[in-house]
Amino acid sequence: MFSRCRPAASVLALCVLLLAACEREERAYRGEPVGEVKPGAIVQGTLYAGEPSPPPPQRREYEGNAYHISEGKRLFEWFNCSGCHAHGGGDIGPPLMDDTWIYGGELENIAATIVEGRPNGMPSFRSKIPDQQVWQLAAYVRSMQRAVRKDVAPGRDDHMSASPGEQSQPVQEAKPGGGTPPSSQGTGQ
Amino acid sequence: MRGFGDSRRPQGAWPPHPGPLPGGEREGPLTLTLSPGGRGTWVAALPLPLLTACSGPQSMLDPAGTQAGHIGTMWWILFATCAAVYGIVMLWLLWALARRHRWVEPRGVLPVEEGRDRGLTFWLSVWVGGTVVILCGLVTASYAVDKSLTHLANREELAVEVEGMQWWWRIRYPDDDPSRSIATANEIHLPAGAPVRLKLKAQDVIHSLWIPNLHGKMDLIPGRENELFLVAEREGTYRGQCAEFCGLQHAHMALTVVVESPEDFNAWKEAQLAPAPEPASDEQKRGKAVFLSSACSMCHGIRGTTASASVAPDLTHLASRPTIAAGTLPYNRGNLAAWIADPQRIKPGNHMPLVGVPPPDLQALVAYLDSLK
Amino acid sequence: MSPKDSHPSDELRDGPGLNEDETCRRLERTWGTAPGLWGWLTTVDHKLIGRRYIVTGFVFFLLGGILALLMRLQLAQPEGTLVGPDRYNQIFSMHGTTMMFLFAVPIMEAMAVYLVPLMVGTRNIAFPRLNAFSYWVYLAGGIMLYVAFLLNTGPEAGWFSYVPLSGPEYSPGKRTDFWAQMITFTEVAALAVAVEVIVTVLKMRAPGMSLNRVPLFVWSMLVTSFMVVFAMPSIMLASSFLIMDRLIGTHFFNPAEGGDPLLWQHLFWFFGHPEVYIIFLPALGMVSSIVAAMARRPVFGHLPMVLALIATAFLGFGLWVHHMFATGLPRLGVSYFTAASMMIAIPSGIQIFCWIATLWDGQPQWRTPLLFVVGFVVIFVLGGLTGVMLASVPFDQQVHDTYFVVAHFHYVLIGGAVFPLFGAFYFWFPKITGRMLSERLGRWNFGLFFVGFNVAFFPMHLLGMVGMPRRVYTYPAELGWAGMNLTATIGALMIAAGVALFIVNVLVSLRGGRIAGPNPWGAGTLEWATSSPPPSYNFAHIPVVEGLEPLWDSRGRLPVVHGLRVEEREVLLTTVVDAHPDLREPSPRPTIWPLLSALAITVLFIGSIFTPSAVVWGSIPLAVGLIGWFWPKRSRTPTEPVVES
Amino acid sequence: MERNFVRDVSHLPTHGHGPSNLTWWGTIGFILIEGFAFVLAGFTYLYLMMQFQHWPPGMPPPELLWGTLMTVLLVLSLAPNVWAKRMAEREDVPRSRIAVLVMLAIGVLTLVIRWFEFTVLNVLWDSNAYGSIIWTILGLHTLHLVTDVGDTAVLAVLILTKHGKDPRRLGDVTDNAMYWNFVVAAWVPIYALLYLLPRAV
Repeated sequence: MFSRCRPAASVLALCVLLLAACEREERAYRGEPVGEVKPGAIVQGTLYAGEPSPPPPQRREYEGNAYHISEGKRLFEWFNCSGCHAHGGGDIGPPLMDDTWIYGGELENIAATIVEGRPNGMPSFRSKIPDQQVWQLAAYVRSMQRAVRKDVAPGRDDHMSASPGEQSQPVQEAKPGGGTPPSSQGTGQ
Repeated sequence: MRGFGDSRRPQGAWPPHPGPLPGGEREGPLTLTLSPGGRGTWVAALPLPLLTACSGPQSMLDPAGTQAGHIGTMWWILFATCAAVYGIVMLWLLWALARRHRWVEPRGVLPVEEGRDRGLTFWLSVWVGGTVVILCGLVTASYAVDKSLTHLANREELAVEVEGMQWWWRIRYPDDDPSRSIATANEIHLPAGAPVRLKLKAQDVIHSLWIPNLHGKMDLIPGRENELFLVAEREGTYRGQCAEFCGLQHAHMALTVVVESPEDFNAWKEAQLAPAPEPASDEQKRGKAVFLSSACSMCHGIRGTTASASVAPDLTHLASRPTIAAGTLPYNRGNLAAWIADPQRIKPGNHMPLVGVPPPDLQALVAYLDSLK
Repeated sequence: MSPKDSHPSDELRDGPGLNEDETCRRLERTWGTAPGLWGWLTTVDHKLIGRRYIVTGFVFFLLGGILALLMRLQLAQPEGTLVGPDRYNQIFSMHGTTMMFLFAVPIMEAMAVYLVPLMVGTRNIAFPRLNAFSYWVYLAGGIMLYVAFLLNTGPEAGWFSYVPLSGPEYSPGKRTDFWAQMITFTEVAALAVAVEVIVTVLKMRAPGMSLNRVPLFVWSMLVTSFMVVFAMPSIMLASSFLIMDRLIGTHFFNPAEGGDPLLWQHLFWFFGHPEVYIIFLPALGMVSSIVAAMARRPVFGHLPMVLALIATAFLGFGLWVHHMFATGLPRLGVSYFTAASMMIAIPSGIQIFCWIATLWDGQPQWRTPLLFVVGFVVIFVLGGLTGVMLASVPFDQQVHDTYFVVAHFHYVLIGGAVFPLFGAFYFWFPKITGRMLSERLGRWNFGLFFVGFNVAFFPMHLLGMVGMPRRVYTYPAELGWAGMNLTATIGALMIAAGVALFIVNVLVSLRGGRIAGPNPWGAGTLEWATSSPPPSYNFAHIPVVEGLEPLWDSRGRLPVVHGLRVEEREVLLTTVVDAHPDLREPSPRPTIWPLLSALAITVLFIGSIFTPSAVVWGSIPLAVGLIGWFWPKRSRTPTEPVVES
Repeated sequence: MERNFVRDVSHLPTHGHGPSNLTWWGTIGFILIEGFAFVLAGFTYLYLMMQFQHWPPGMPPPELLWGTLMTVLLVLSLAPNVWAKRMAEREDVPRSRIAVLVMLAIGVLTLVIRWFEFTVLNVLWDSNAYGSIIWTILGLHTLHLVTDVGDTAVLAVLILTKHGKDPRRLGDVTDNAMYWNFVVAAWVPIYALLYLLPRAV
């Protein structure tokens, strides 16, 4: 049985979603670089931090925007990320769909991982991938682990044995800091 | 700085930095002229008055191939028939309105006279009969022309693979010997008089290849392979364009078709087979290094170098092509630099990102790319 | 059970036994809509809903027109910079979507909602509550689409939304989902009206109006409604497939998993081509009405006209592939569609012949409606002939998806549907409002529209042949298209001026137009037998029909039946073919439930864009709404129970 | 305009059965619409079938048990359904009440069987186009079952209370019976398409 306020709450949620529409639908194909990807400490996310700091602007700009995430999805194939991460399922590289993050699961962590590279195989793409595309890729990776809103997450793609699409999965928060290096991980070995 | 000075608009200082370039997204492409003569003459055609607009680099009324010729004939048949029918209807309408009518008092009603209506019924059956005869004629003509389009299909001499991408054309000349196949982009060279089969594919969305001077259009559909069979007869440079709406930059998805003598065609083909020339000057060498170490090589390939990506146009002989960005700009160094500096202003939404190459590197990069004849 | 066939003497009925003023007063009390907002929200009067439908449809016409102007301004010069590609794509998608789904079909059905019950001589449309529901759903769908558009979530893949471009991978975000749900809204509305019109025409005609005496406009709406019934399921299915592909990961259009992008095109055009006739056939009916009244004689060849309508409807379902000539389908199969597409010129030719013959034999009255009819013939015949050209596969391969096609279908749709519609506005405005539109402004309106239209669209034929594809947001200067594009833009501005003049005319005439009287044109069909505007009960007594043009046949002394109750809403049902009186059927009273159900279904549809579970929880309020709607209520006088349908 | 009374219609009845009712025509209208949607869905099924080399592609066809049971039940339900219609036309209120309750029970039973049917399709809607179309067709038919069961339930409440005295409720029973006939008629070709055809090719 559905509780009585469920529909009402859903209607309210719909209104909020409608207002989020502008942000979600913008096609910022020439977005001014909102923030350089800096080498920095691995942010472990608000769960670990004592005081939640305000999220950096690119979180909203990229994680809340369907176009950026879909561009990230395209680039994920173009740059052959699947070669190691196998559509996010993990192969040579660690899986990206689960909730375990070795180097932090926040957008900035993932962006830093792409730019800096990580030990045990993840190359550095510094100067190889322009900033905007790094953010797009990172936002897409976030959508793979279902950390972005459902209404911006991509649907299924037009390929073989496609996964049902990131938006069909329930939204969940990242649990950062798995701590297991990929070399000793069971998955994908 | 070849081709730089002949821009119609003031170009601003070279290198185009700092600050936004003139032109750009809000003002359209930077420059649309090209070096006089030679490549890409179609672009140089001046805006033509209405009556002479029928001939042109992208006009079905100016056929340069067998198929387009047949379709042109079909058009004139249709035009003549329909114009005659239209004339008859309009004359009759005029007569019906302007003739002396039966008198009727205000708000009165005319009685239907059996005899007059019987007369009209006779003419109605004549009218229907005439329509049927004309339509049968047109259906037959259309069918005959349609058959003639594939008349020489079994005498194929050349196969070209055309793949539509968002928003450019990948062109391949396959060969049994893989080392002799050619990959290029946004230009098709065809030997005049040779029956050619274009194999049409698409990876992303539906596109449609339309080179009106040579043939009608045919869609490129993901998951399918279509064919267009054509014989180009008249040497010249023609323009083709995507005709199926394919997203943000559907408007800037053109290609150049060069119909040339078989000798010229073979010469072009041999030239295309060669790997990219080694950079000669220091600047070019630096440009090559920039290319290989920057974002360019993530998408573009240049044969003979370590750049082997293939999601964007192959640049091995970039400088031999008449246009850049799928017909958006005529090829010249100035346009190339402007394009690399900020592709999203010239062709907003296309897949080439704003890389942000520093100005000195940009100049070297352009120098290198311009050497890829 | 004792059927309440005998009527107690205290029941009041219309007829010789009851004073005429008293009849009208009581009928008004029974059928009238309560004043104020509540009355406005609950009314089930087909005239009020029809008027509302017409005005809403016209507002969408204006919105679509503004979008068209934006496109024309952008294209007025090469490398225009008024809007960028993203905005332009949304604008042209919205223009097509608005004009097809929110203007053309609804306004044609709206005219039917208003006119058909009057023309067949009954008191209300069949299923008046469904009618109210249909309007609210349509309004909700239209508002949703425009709100989405203003929130940068307008459709971006064209009104045809070809996959894969509109699919999950290439149309990120919710833009296409809103488009697909808008389809659902408008289709639900259109299907509801279609059923109402069919049942009204088949069962509620005045006694004596056997099928061979049905006016041509009613025939055209009957045929159109049947086309709606068979065409719309196709697009509903297609848009459901699309939204499922996008939201729950089905693979209908994914070639890698056995789907096919061409499946979309088949389903879309199986709807999309009949859609053209759904828009165009009602216009033919309007032309017939106007021609008969203006030529002062019945339309020549009533039977061939009806057969032509039916033939057009049948053929209309057999041509969809001519939108797909360039997709590489097998050549031989495609040739069949060439023949079928050309054959549709035969019924169209018959109709054109019959109208011109009527004018030739009659005595044309040069009033504004006739001007629009003449404009219609001049423009539409040209559009029809380019349509014959497009049926030829080789020629179509050249001009398909170019401005030639843009010119063609604007000649067909504006010439074939909008010109008759404007003629119909001038023709029936006095019936709807009681006042005449100004003839002088009408001539200017026509002149600007006619000239502007040709200036705007004629050059596009040539533009297409010299290479300009459709749906481009800009074009290079070097191809020589600038002059013709500028001409087209000037023409578009003239059309806008013409339409603006029409609005001025309406506003001025609403206040100060000449009082029309019941039958200002001296026309012969039943809607002119009652006052202008008609009373809430349409006719004090249901007329009896003895010919095609009852008012002309009866010469001022209209035969009527009597014996319907005046204290209860009651309509007369007749047999399908001969229209013999059959039943006295109660007709529903005003109610809020259709509005509530429409709101519930709106929540369900919009909710399902964001979460599939909305289909489940959204169906609960909908079920409540429907149960409330259909729950039987006791009538005010308990002698006869009332069913609310 | 002057009027001329030519006929009195006050003796006409105020309700009828079948085609003289407006509701009957409305139901027919919606049956036409939905029936055509089924036809098009069927064509889609065949169209997609032509895209595949094997059908079903690499998985066994849906298991026969529940689908066959559904077919048998639906076909057998025609008997009480026709009986319900007759009783309503005879204006036999007590028997009509029983008939409506029987039809409601059958309707609920079909929903239970349908639940099990979904569990033995051997494919998911997002596996491939084959899965998509059979889930959609089955879902479309389930939608009709649910609608009809809901409709029958409301009708049962009406006919068992004081509203049942109204002859118009009996007209509703007739129309409801007609709609159930349609639901059954739609199922038989669907069964052939979903269960038998994959085994035949």
